[in-house]
Amino acid sequence: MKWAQKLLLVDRRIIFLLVFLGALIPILSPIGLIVQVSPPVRAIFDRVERMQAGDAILLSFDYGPSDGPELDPMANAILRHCNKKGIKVLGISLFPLGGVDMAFARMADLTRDLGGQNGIDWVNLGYKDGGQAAMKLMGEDFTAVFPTDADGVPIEEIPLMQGIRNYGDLEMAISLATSVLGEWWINLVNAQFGIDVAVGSTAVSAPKYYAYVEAKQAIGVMGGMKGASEYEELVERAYPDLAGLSRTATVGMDVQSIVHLVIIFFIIFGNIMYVLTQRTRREGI
Amino acid sequence: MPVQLPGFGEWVAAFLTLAVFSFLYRDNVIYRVAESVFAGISFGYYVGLARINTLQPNLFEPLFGDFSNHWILIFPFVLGVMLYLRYVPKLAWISNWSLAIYIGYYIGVNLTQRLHGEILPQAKGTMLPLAGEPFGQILCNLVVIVGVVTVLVYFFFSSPHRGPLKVTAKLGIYFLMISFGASFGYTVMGRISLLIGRLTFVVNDWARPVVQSVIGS
Amino acid sequence: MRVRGWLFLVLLAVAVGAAGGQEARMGLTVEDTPSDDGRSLTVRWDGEADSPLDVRIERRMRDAAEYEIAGNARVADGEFRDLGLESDAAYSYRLVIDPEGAARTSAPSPYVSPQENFFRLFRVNALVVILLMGVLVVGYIMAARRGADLYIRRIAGLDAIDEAVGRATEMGRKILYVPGIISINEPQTLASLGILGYVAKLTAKYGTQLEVPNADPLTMAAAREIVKQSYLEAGAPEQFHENMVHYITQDQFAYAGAVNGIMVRDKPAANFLLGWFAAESLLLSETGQSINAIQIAGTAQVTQLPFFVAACDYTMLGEELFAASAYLSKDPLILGSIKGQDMMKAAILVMVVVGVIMATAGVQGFVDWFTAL
Amino acid sequence: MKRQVPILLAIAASLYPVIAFFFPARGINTFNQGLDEWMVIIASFALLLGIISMIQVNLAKVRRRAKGWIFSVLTLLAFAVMASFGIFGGQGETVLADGSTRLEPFTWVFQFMYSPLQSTMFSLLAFYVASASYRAFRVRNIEATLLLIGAVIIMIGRIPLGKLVFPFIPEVAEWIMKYPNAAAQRGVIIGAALGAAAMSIRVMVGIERPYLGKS
Repeated sequence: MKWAQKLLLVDRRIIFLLVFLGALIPILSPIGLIVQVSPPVRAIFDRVERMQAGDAILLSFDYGPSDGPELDPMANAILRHCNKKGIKVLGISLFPLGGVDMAFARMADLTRDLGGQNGIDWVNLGYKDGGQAAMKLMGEDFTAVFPTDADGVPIEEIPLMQGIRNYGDLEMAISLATSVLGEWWINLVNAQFGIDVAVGSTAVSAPKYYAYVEAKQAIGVMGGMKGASEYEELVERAYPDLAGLSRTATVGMDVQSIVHLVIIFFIIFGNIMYVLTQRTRREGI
Repeated sequence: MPVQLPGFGEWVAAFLTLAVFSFLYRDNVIYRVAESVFAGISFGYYVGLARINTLQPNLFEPLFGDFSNHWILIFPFVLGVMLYLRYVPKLAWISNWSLAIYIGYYIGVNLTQRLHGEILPQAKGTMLPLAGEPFGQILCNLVVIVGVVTVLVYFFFSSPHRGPLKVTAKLGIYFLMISFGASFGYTVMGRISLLIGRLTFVVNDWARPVVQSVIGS
Repeated sequence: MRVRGWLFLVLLAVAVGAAGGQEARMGLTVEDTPSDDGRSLTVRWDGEADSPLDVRIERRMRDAAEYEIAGNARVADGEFRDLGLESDAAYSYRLVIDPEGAARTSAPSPYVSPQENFFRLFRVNALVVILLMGVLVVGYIMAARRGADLYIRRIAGLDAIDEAVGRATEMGRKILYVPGIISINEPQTLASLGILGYVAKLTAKYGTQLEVPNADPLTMAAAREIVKQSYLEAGAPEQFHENMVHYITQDQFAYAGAVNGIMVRDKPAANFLLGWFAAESLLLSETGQSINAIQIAGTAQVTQLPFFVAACDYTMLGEELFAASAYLSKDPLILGSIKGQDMMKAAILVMVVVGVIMATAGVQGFVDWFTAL
Repeated sequence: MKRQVPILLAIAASLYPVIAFFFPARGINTFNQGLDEWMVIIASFALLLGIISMIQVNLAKVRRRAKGWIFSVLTLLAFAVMASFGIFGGQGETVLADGSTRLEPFTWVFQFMYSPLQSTMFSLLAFYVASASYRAFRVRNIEATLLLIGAVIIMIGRIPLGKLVFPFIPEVAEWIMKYPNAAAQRGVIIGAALGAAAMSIRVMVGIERPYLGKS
């Protein structure tokens, strides 16, 4: 079966083309499929839901623009959720490549959509080098790491920061993380300071975080755009008045469904061709 | 509604996006332009980032603004500058001093972080009971215990994989393969999300307005 | 005046006590937090487990005029740790239950000063593990120094290195070696540099071209030194140029873009992708696949392993990277440390098995010891 | 002096955080906190250490008129422009006299050049993931078959369509993630942590000296 062998060596560019079309078509005209919520995402939602107005959390923007499509929707969903509950959000970033800009953009969205105020409902403390050193230091004193917020306003003059000195004054820390930073929040900050940690990770890292969640080192994990769409779903179920706002992650799930099908088709196709060629080879011998 | 053409920024962004995508077809000059510009801008960004976010507020402002209270910051300043002496062949050995402190510190932090923050809790997470719970849960616990133990046995280098060790290590490899497959499948999704992000930009922020203004709707 | 003031206070206390009944103190106690640096106190109260109410904890330093907010908790928590205090000062606390609603305030606690402690008792588990690991690793290093014969099994994929270099030599094409994308304080980078030394010796021996693009300046400096040394030892110093080992940029994607460019333009016969990788793992290995290069990969980044496994011919999984480097280095001291690490792994396996038995027998104490915080 | 001092410094610097980890005494802790603050600053300098290498490498190419040297000119130019925006300008938006806002040049380049380049390079992975899975997931042997099964179940389980076709599949996918996957990941995490810890100890006792330019 020569033809099977030939088909097996399909030019990668044909696969590229089909993936491209599979992604493009749902963007041009969305389908609208339903989302199923998984336990590790619900755990994070429930933890936030249990907090009270006036509590504060730390939201670390540990990602750059390239991971935006996966992690931006999580930031939006969490910020809206906190805003609805009156929870204060301290935004920081420990990821050099654009983390601070991601934080600015998401908080600007919050102000535009729900009227959250800088310095009262949220604050963006900005980016800092040093990774673990900065994380350890925040366990003692935020002002030592961030003498000012990202706009240069001294911490003492920010209303939100009154009464917040270190991790002990926060309810939890959520890291929206690419790379190794999310792990450090778990194995350094949670391990040494005991604050609850949850991670919104890119899909590629999520399988690893399951090991941490199962060992109870983290409350939960949101994996990629799917995780984000689940959180969007939960927030909207609990607060129907948010329904008008954009749900980027949920829209993205359409595209993923189609492209997944394209890839699964190729895997099945490849295996059929492979089995056919193997059989001819065996018969040939 | 009057159609607004995309701004200059959107044109630049769309051009660069398509330039990188063109690599999928094959290498070409436009891709090389994008590649070279990318290398330059990325480093320039680091420079600005370090200056604006760390060096300015954590070093220069306290040190030069309020010297008497922050004179101690001279030390990290000097240590930081010393790193660059490695480019002066005669003085390169001095740069090793600050490098030694820098690397040493992170090595020390890593040691406690790995042993205390990873090995202890992960080992604990595997100590699951095999009795006193519903049968289904016990089976799940058993899967976790067997998985962790066999994978660790696979990573045992002190004796050759023979006999029972070989069987155990083989089982470890099977666990790894299921996990790798699962991770791969999980990741496909994430990678598509990235593509969605780019295509949404090209379609909605650039192509759609351009097409609409050409058609004149 | 003084006496009358006292009388008044006593009367007031009696009155408040009578009015508030048992609620007045709410079981409020304040103690020094054990095992700390003397800057925190632990506040406890009767935590009714099913109480939905909030509690605001307020503190007053001795001689201070007013109470300030120390923090918020839930009544059900029963405990609050107040951090960041001054260790010489004395503090008194009071509780405000349901601060947004009825706002019942407790009687203040006596004054307590935080004490500085010598050792963090709750980290004794980490101390045991670090000491055990240290003893094992240093012990085996010393054994190696005395000349003990330490066996390490051969890692699959090592034979492939010689094969890959051989193929490149036959084809007259170059070898591309990527030592990961981060600096030399990462163990995986060091492991990769060890293997680079071996590869460079082979290329020097056969006169094959070698290119090592770098994303980190310190890694580049170390890599250059190692390649130079290898060429010297192989007796071919004239073949070494500084440009074999060069720098591109720190940014992972800009770096991946440039290395992909090198791959499609120069078509190396073999790619080595060893060290710490993030998302560029598949960008590099798929491009390498498309030019039909032999690819040997290895990383301990578990998230990137699936891609290397899918797109490369040989992959060193996790710890195998470290072991392979030690194996090739033939440095007895490093081999010794790998051996010590292996023994630690055996110790952990034993602990896990004992832990499972204990957990099954219902002895939770042993298991809990591992993360006493 | 050239060898001993750095070795001693590295040993001291690596022991200090470990000591502070166990002993809470204020003297130790305060200095440790100081050390953390220093490291934030030194890390910033280290981040930029590559600049000189990058300029050297590209200048050398231009000087030699090596193949493709014009692209090196482009790289240097892009670097110079972006770096000067970063050194002399600010970040975010500035408010103009008439109340409207304008992006700082640094942020403009970030938003319209750097960010699309980075994201697009990253998004190439969507294509590569497809072609790699087409090639790798074959029923060649038990290992490859397990890889295939894991991948396909998770891929179907993670999309909304999957539940419509096989109602139980999201639960199966979640089970795989929670048990066999977490177990294998844990094995690798423990192994890698041991590797890193052993390496730390080698540096602490001074057999491994990455700071001396060789491993």
